[in-house]
Parts: sequence; C-alpha cells; structure tokens
Amino acid sequence: MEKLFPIEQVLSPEGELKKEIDSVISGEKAVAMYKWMVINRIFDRKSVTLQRQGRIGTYAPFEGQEAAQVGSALALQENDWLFPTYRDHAAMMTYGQSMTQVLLYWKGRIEGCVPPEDKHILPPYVPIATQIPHAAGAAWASRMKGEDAAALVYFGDGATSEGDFHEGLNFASVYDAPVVFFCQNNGYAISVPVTKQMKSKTIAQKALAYDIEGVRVDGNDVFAVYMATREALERARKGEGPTLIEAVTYRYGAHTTADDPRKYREQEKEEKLRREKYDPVDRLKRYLVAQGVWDDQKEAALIKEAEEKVQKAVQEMETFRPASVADMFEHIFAEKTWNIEQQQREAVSMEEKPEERELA
Amino acid sequence: MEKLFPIEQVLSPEGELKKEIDSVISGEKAVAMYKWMVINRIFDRKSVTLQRQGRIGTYAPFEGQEAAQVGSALALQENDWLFPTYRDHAAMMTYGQSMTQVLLYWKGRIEGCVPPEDKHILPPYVPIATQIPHAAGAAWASRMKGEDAAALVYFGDGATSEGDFHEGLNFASVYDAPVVFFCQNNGYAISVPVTKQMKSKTIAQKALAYDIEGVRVDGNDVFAVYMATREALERARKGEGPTLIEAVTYRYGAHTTADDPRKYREQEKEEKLRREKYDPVDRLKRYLVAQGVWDDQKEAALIKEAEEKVQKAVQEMETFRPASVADMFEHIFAEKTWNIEQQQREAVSMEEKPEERELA
Amino acid sequence: MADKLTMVQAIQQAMKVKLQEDDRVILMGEDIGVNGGVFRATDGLLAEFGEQRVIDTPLAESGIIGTAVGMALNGLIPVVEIQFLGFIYPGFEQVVSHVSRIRMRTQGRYHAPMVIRTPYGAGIRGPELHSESVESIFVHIPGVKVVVPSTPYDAKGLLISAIEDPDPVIFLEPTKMYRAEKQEVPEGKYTVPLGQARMVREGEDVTVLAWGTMVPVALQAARKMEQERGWSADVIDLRTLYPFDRETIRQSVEKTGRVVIVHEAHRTGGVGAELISFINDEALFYLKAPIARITGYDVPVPQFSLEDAYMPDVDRVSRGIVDTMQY
Amino acid sequence: MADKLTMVQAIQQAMKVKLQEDDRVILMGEDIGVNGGVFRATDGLLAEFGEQRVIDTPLAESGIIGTAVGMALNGLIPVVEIQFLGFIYPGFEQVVSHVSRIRMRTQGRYHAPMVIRTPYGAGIRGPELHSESVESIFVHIPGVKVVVPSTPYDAKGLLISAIEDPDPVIFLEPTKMYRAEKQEVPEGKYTVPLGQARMVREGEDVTVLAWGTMVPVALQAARKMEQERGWSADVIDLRTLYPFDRETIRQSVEKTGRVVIVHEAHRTGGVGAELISFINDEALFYLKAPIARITGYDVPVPQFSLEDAYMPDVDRVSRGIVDTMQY
Ligand SMILES: Cc1ncc(C[n+]2csc(CCOP(=O)(O)OP(=O)(O)O)c2C)c(N)n1
Ligand SMILES: Cc1ncc(C[n+]2csc(CCOP(=O)(O)OP(=O)(O)O)c2C)c(N)n1
Ligand SMILES: [Mg+2]
Ligand SMILES: [Mg+2]
Repeated sequence: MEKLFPIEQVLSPEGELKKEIDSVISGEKAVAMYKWMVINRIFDRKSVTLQRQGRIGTYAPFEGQEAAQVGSALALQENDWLFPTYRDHAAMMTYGQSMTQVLLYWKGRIEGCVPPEDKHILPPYVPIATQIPHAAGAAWASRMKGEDAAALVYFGDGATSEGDFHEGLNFASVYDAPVVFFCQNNGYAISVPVTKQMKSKTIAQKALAYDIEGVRVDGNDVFAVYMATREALERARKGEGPTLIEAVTYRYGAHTTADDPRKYREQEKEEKLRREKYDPVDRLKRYLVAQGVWDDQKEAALIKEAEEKVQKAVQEMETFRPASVADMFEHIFAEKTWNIEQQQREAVSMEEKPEERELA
Repeated sequence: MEKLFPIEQVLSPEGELKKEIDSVISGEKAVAMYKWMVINRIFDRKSVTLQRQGRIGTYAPFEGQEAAQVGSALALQENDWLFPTYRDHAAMMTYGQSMTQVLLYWKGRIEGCVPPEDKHILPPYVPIATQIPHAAGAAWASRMKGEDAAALVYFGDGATSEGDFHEGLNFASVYDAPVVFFCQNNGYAISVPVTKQMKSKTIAQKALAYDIEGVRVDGNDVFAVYMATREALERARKGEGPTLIEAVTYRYGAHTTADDPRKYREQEKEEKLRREKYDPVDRLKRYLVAQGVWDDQKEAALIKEAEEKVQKAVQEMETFRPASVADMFEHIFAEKTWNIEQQQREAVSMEEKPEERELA
Repeated sequence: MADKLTMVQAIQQAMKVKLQEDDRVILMGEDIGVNGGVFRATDGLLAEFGEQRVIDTPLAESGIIGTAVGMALNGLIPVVEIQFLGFIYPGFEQVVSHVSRIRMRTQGRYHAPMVIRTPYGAGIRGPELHSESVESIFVHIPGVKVVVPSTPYDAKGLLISAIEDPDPVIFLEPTKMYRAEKQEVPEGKYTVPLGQARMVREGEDVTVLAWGTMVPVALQAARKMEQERGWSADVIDLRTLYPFDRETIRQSVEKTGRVVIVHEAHRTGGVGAELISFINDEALFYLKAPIARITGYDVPVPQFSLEDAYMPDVDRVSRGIVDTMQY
Repeated sequence: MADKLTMVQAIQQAMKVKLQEDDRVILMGEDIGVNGGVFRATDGLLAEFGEQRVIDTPLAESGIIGTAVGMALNGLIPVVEIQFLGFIYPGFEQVVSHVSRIRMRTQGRYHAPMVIRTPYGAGIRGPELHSESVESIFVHIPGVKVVVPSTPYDAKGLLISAIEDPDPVIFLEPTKMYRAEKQEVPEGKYTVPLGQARMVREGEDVTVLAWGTMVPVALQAARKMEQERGWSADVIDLRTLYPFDRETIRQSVEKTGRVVIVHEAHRTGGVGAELISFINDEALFYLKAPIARITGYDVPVPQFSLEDAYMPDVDRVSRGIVDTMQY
C-alpha cells in the first residue's frame, strides 16, 4: 500500500524543486504562501503565550502544520466552503477568517465563530469527524444547484476511525459530491500514535473502499499540498467526484495547552529533529532565497508586519464588548420560545441585582 | 477492483467442481450441507406461510441465501461465537439454535432469543451493523483469555454503509481479533440496490482500508463459502487477523413479509432467472447426484423428515406457554429496582382484574 | 375540496405541497424513492419530482442527518426520513451536536431549517426497536422543536408548518395511526401552527393530557368515564411537545384541579414529568389530587407479544381517572 | 490508612483495586494508556497492569462501547472511559440498543456488566461540548444505572460498587470536582452502595436535592440561608440518579414541605422533573410551596465566557430557597 500511495513531494526538505511548478505556482504565489505561513506561525506562538498568561482559554496549536493548512486553503476559490477542526485556524485565517475572531473563539466567545459575510467558513468542529458529512452535503447541494462551489474539509488521523468519516466518504462517493477530504496525519490523536489508531499503513488507501481518488502528500511541503488540493478541487468541480488527501505532517507542540506531550513521546528529541530537518516554513524560505525573491530585509519586514497584525487582533479581542448574560438565550431559535424568554428574564434579573432580588 | 477481488467459485452453477475439495469437504460433509440447506428452505417457506396465516408476525425470509448461511455456519467450531442479523436464522439453526426458538422469536416472544446452553449464538440483531463491534470484542476477549474461539458475524450489503461497520473492522484489525466479517451481498438493502449504496464495485475491497484480508465468493456456492470461511477462521485463530468475506447472493423473496419487492425490481423475471440458473440448493444437488451419493428416494426421505421437524417446531411454538405480563419486568436488571417492582405490581394488578380495580 | 385521507396519505400530501411550492425542499432517506418509503409516506414523489428531489440514501443515519445538515447550510431544506425512531440513535450526535446548534454556534449566520420525520411508537406488532417513543430525549435538547400529530388533518398542517419553520423540527409520526382512520383533509396548502395544543373534548372535572397514539385512547377513556361516572374531562392533544402550549394546559388545570397524563414512553424521565413540573410551577395549589401518569413502563418496549400490556389502554387511563377523581 | 486524595485520584484508586482483585476487569478508552487519560484518571495503570488490561483504543466511541459489549458477553468486565460526556453521542446507539438490553434480550443468558465512566458537567472553562450534563437521557433509558459522585470518598466507593454491579452503570464524574478538594480516602477496597443518597446536612425547613458539582453549591447556599435567615435545610446528595433513593427523599419532603432541586442540566426534561413527579406521586400534599428548580437553562451549555452564568451558583440557589420559603 505504501507503494501504491507514495508520499508526493514537490519541494525537498532542502528547498529544491523536484517537479516543475511554473504552470501552477507563480513566484508571487510562492511568496504569498510563505507570508501566510509566517504570519500564522507568529499568531500561533502568540496564542500559546496568551493562554499561559490566562488571557485566553485552552488553545490548540498548529505549529508544524502550516504548510498543510496554508497550501490547501490557498487552493480554494472565492465561493467555496471550508470546514475546519479546532486545529485549523491557519487554514481559516488564510481563507479569510479574521485573527480577532479566532482569538475570541479561544477566549470562550461564541461571537468568534462567525465568519466574514462573503466567505463560507464554518466554526471549528469540536466533535471529531462530524464535519465530514456536512462537507459532503454542502458540496452536493452546490452541485444540485448547478453552482461550481466545492467543499474542503479538514480532519486528523484520529478522525478516520470514527463512523462519520466512513459515512461521509461513502455519501460523497455515491453522489460524486465536489468535496476534498483533507486529512492532516500529524501522527497522533492526542497521545495515541497512528500505529495504534489503525492497522493500515496509510490513510490515503482508505479511498479504495469508496472507489475515489486517494493521494498522499508531504504535508510539510506547501507546494505539494497546494498542487494536490488544487487538482482534487478541479476534479471535484468537473463532477469527477471526491478525493481523499493524506497530508503527512507533525505538530511540534502539545495537542492543546492542556496536554503534556512528554507523557507519550520523546518530545524534545522529536521536536528538534523535525524542526531541523522538515520544517515547512524553513523549507520554503530556502527555496525563495535560492530563487532570489526573498532576503533578510523582507523577512524582517514580514515579521514586523505579522507581529503588528497579531498585536492589533489581541487588542481587539481584549477590548471586545464583554459577554452579556442575555446573549446566551439568543439564536437558539429564530424566535424565542416561551420558556427561553422566561429563563432569559430570570437570568438577567439575577445578573442585575442578585442581592436585592434575593432579599426581596 | 473487480479484478483484484474476483468471485471465487468451487462448484459451478451446473454442479461441476472447479477446484479440488477432497482435502476439505468429504462426501459426508457435502451431504450434510445439502440436508441443512433443504431443511432451512422448508423452514423458511413454512414461516412465510405462517405469517400469511397470522400465526407469527412479520418475518424475514432468506430463501436464495441458504448456501451463504449454511456454508459459513458449518465452518464454525463448537466454542465459537455467532452474531446473526434478522435474516440469518438458517445460519443460527445450522449452528445449533432450535427451530422452535426461531419461530418463537418471530412470534414476538423474547424467549425465542435464548440460545442453547452450549452454544454462543446471539439473538438476531435488528439495528443494522451494531453487531459488528460486538463480534470484534467477543473475539478479542477470546484471544486475551488465550482461548481459541473465533467469532463469525453476519451482515448485509446495506450494513457496510453504517459507521459501526467501519469502527468494528478497524478495531478488529488493530487488535488482530479472531473474527470473520461475513457480508451477504444480496444486492439490496430493502429496496436500495447496492449500486446506490456505494460507489465501489465490490464490498471485499473495503478490506483494503484496514489492511486485512478481503475475499469475494459466490454466495450461492456452498463449497466456496465453506472453504473461504474455514480458511478465514483458521487465519483468525492463528492470530493472523480478521477477514472480510463478501458472499455474492440474492434473496428470492421480499425483504420481509411486510415488503413488496415488485415496487423496486422486476421481481418475477429476476426471481425466475436466479432460481433456474443459480439456485444454491439445486446446484449442490446436481453435484451430489452426479457423484452418485444422492437420489430421488433420499430426497423424498429428506423432505419428509424436514417437514416433520418443522411441523413439530410449529406445534411447540403454538403450544408454548402464553406470554405473561409479569415477564416484561424480568431481566431488566439482575435485581429489580423499586420502580420496576412497583410498575410490575401495577401491570399485574391491571391484568388480573382491571374492571374490579378500576371500579374499586 | 377535501378528500378522506389516512394520516400517512396526509403526510405524503404535505411533502408534495412543499416540493411543488419550494425548490429548496428535498427529501432524503432509506427506501423513500422507488419504494415510496416502508410506510409509503413518499409514494409517488420520486416519479413526480425526480431523483434530485427525492433521494434514496445509503443505510447510514449519521450520514443522512449529517449530509442533510450540510445541505441545509447551503440553502436547501431537507426533509429527512428516519425509517423508525429506534434507528435515529446512530445519528444522534448529529442531532444533538449540530442540527440543534448550528444557529446558535454561528449566531444566526447559518441555520438548519430541516425536518426529521420518523414513525414512532408501538402498536403495529413490529420487531424489536421498531416501537420506540423516546420523545423526551429530544424535548430535553435545546434547539429542536418536537411535534407529534394525532390526526390526518393535523399531520398535514403541522408537517407543512414544520417544513416552513426556520428551525429544525423532530416530527414524530405515530406509526399505529398511519392508517387507523380516514379524515377529511383539504387539498393543497394549509397549516396548523406549531406550539398550539388542540382541545379534543371539553369538560369540567379532570384534564387529560395526551399526544399521538394516546389521544384516541384518552378520548375513549374520557367518554367512558363520562358515561359510567358522569365525570367530564378536558382532553388535550398537545401536538407540539417543545415548546408546548402552556396557556391551554394552565387554564385547563386551573379549571379542573385534576390531571391525568397519558404517554406511551417510559414513565421515568418521560415528557409527563416535565408537564407535572410545569403544573407544579404554575398551578400547584389548584391541584385536588396528585397528577396521575399513565404511561409505558420503565422497561424496553417488549417484543410484540407483550406490546398491548406495555401500552396504556382505555382501562389503564380509566383507572387513572378514577384514582384521580376519587383521591 | 487513609490518604488525602482528590476525586480523580480516588477514581484511579478504585480502578486499581478492581484491576488487582479481578482479572476480568479491563479498561478501555481514548488516551487512557500511556497518557493516563486526559484528566489522569488512569495514570500509572498501564505501567502496572500492561497493555492487555489498560487499552488505548482508536478514536471511535461506538467502536469502544460496542467492542466492550462484545468483551462483556465473553466474560470480561470492561470499564470504559468516554473522554467527555459530550462525546458519548456517537456511541449512543450502542448504549441504548445494546448495553441496556443484552440481559433482557437474552433473558439473562448474557449480560453486560460494564461501566461507562465519563467526565461530565461544566466549570472548567472547556471548549464547546466539553461541559454537557445530559444525565436525564440515561435516566430515561431502561436497563442502565446512573451514578454521580460528589466527593473523593464517594467516588471511590461508588465506582467499586459500579464495577461490581452485575448491571451496566453510567458513571458520571463531575469534571469540576476532579481536583476541587482533597478528602481522606481509605486505602484498599470499600464500597458505597448504589441507590442510596447521602444526607449532607440536616435541617427542618426546606429540602435541597442536588448531585455532583451542585452539592457544594447547595450546601453553601443552605449555610448562607441558615446564617442570614435562620432557615435550616436538609441537603441531600442523590449520588445515584437511577434508581434514586426514594425513602430518603420522601422522608425529607414530608418533614420540610419545601423543596429546591438544583441541577446543572437544562431545566426542561432534566432529572429535576422526575423528582418533582416522584414527590407529586408520594408527598404532594405535604408541599407548602411549589418545588423550585434551580438549573442550567434550556440553551446549549454556552462557550466558557458565559459558563458561570449558565451554572446554578450560591446566589441562584439562595434565591430558590428564599422564593420557596417565602411563597
Ligand atoms: C467524538 C469525539 N471524541 C473525542 C474527542 C476528544 N478529542 C479531541 S481532539 C482528539 C484527538 C483528535 O486527533 P486527530 O483526529 O488526529 O486530530 P489532531 O488533534 O491530531 O489534529 C480527541 C480524542 C472529541 N473532540 N470528539
Ligand atoms: C440502524 C438501522 N437503520 C435502519 C434499519 C431498517 N432496516 C432494516 S433491514 C434494512 C436493510 C438492510 O439491508 P442489508 O444490510 O443489505 O441486509 P439484508 O436485509 O439485505 O439482509 C433496513 C434499512 C435498521 N434495522 N437499523
Ligand atoms: Mg492527529
Ligand atoms: Mg442486502
């Protein structure tokens, strides 16, 4: 199976091209990819710090997976659909979600779930694999309506064990729904290594169960990810059915800020190795520098710009209007039912003057 | 995929051997297979009649699938585990469940679910695919305990779409549980043809998703079924992991007695064709007659014996002690909780003298 | 013009009306296409509206409901059939974690205006798990409405309302009543509003609350008690279980001071408990006797040989009325 | 000897005791092995008992529960961890259709003596779906027992009882209390029986019923009311929600005539409703005021910025007591 599904690579860890890309990825595009990866990484590190400082809640970092997320999200068109998990905010931001929203989400604010008006970006999916049938359905609906929008759905290696993975892929295959199933195989579902998650050696091979395309790419190679996703989206739009992409990658850090990866892997050693040899950001940088389109000055400017952007988002998050108790009762239904209205009054009165009411 | 998973055949529709079987299937065994198929078929037809006469409830006939069920069940050892669906009473009876019990089940009696003391035969599973993880678990437990029992679990083509199919196969593959997943692909899930159930052309290929063995056999060829199941069980016991067997077959009749297959297929034409060309019982008979081990006299005797056996079971079913209201409250827990006890009293008192109590 | 229709025919009509009227409406489910559904609720609709609107799905309830959510996100209005309520469980996560929450989670940016229709309840001698009545589970889940018709007329009007409702509706169709009676049902479109109970019979002495299959049982018991004892009853068909019709219930309880609640579901944790709690909240001191619950028992719905003993019948409801009246 | 332990440590001890004592006991779940569970409830158990007894499973709740059922059929006693109650939903069908029914369906020939442990409830600033308290759903399902400890001592004793119980037990561990306090917990084996409530504080004027995280909240409110108003309360920790301890509740209600029920779960269809119905059945005319329900609201448990507003707190319970006392 590993032979049937070799790991496709376009850019070697050393930053050398192994394939022609000119027809697909312009120099400009490559620089844009790089910028997104760097901005996302800076965002991610800042978020981990914010969590440590108690300024946001538990946070799920993605550092190490930037190429997988940025490369795939950049392959989307304007009117497509993006279904992310709790770890895919790099993809979300690359596709158009604001940093402020992402931070609000991690601060426990439902308002952080709302995407910009002109983009179909669903909120982070917490219950594993449940987004997979949604993506199949949204994609299928586009096809029914004669639109050419496609859906891109993210999930992890662990998610492939859930029934919804299977049901979603089967539905999509039967209806040739224009959807791309994008699995970031980062080797772990929290502490459980992929070797305990499944007996199969690849995730891509699971496509065979549904007679759909299966592709395995180096998830730290942004070019390979971009090209595979783009091709898959094209096939999808042409009515040639869904694709399962396995992007082989690694998360450098903890599962979430509540997790301690030293419990289940040789964290320091592994992280060091990966950072030194396979880092997705450095890899692209080497290439860009070799191409003469990137230099230290540009790098410094980019970092400055990114930090400012992140800083601004943090500030927006922190000055966002406080959560109001009354809000908890909004948007449960289009119109409040009588008992929700009653409870809203109860909660608000409690909030307003608990002592007074209580003593009344 | 169809090339990777060809339909294995041992006995041609004309009753000719396509493979050597002597080392595996003795003449005696072949006759035993035939007897079981005939008895089961007579039972099945009688049950349909009983339902029409209102003597049992809705019934799920298996006629046409006898080779698949008998061939597989006969491959089991004494201490194995059998997990059937609502259509697998031929397998259940072949492995040791009594006809009376099966009839009681279809008469709406829970007592019909209980297997003989010395056999692990679970009650018919109604919620589709849910038995699959159970079989994986029971098999895995045997392996843990160092016993050599294996599990054989039945399900239909439709069941492969459920999440539990996927989760069960994945678990079994990860733990090398000694279980055989036996899918009777009879072409339909009620009215839905397998071509709408999945895009994949075979069910066997779904084994590739789990890196386990997948086998496709002619489900109307009792020898092929028996041999494939036996081999799979042997592999399982040796710790070589589970196998997915797809037995390609056809149900001649309705999904259940509540179903009208003319709504969704050319029932008469199809049935006639199948009966004439691919019948599993006739196929084996042709072979046995050609071998000189079977003749009209034996056939007549067998039919008489079978009819008597069925008749006796019907009588036992019809003279079985009537259902008692009090029983409804038994076996919910090992010991009744207070509210079940209270309700039992309530129900029994109602039953005993409703008028009196009511007017009291 | 009004035809005499069974409930299942009335339900078919409701879907037909909406399929004709609104392009966004699609039907999905197991065997609903060429087979017309195992109860024929979608009979003829595939032929009339084609495979793009009436879709036979693979056998996978989570897949069905989950895919429908995706379609709803993208502007369609899926009307999903789950073959029996007892088979919604594999799709339960999609209902609880998504169908009911999409609007809240996206602050109204997306919503899931879908209907999940499913036959429910015992009484047709079905096999195991074909007779569940776990409506209280859905009543407990914030974000879905729960509707149970008890007549053909209501079934059509309520289903049209449910399809038009901007929020997801769990629409429970009492299997036993699919063909139990025929009733005049207007052709074409009309609605019965969600959230309003129906006063089936008016009386003075006792309030009987019921829904679905239990409505005719409650009604018969009320008639019997009136004949035999001269006690008259308000018989109220709740029709919507969430949000239920508080005014109708409260007024009746204030009038009668005696209440019998009838449901098929297991007693413990059934919707009856919530109704008792509502009455506790709003009308406790009107009560002249404890509220009686005449319900299914706290055991799995038994195999069909004991089905009749499980389900409340006229005798059991009558006993409940007697106990309440003579308390 | 008794050590001071947190609840999560006490729970770990209970499993350890049973793993040592009974070969048939095995643990299964996501991340319970080398990681020791996301809350460390199984910390160290893999090292001590090995991979055959402490099993890291694939990420699939239906697979976990379903496989565990198969193991239980074949003589083992699986103690399953579901990572959070909000993730039991994909395995819900296995719970409702099998775990709870195997004994009934086989008339006792097979049974499923398993425990499903899961962190439950809000209060730890978790992400969405990490704070569910849908215990009433399980209370409604015939065939499973439902247990909720509120102290380290009880957690250990109840969990040992649950593992030894011949019937399946849903064991809900209030996440917020995992490390909230330490308590002396005897080493080795002891049990706290299922089905018995604990009288946390005795009084005369009002009965406060609570479980899990709400027990200390109820207790504080009771103390506060006693101090401020001089009203004394029975505070009862139910501990087992099915079957609950009818005698203790009934006696207390008959004594006080005033009841406040406190739970985290959504109000409509919560266990509070069943308790009100029980009191209606057995002690209605002892009531001097409507029973107050101080509960979570009928909205999905909100993102954590509003978690505190969702959960009943001392002020809300106090208000409930005031309203009930001053009715
Ligand atoms: C249905 C469900 N079960 C369990 C969890 C708890 N959980 C959250 S993330 C996670 C691991 C997911 O692993 P993977 O799919 O590989 O994604 P990754 O976190 O590596 O990106 C688990 C078990 C959950 N969120 N949903
Ligand atoms: C979870 C669930 N969903 C739906 C049903 C209703 N149902 C009963 S049998 C059946 C078709 C099963 O088809 P297949 O698996 O091919 O088995 P066959 O009946 O052909 O033997 C359906 C949909 C069910 N029993 N369980
Ligand atoms: Mg992962
Ligand atoms: Mg079939």
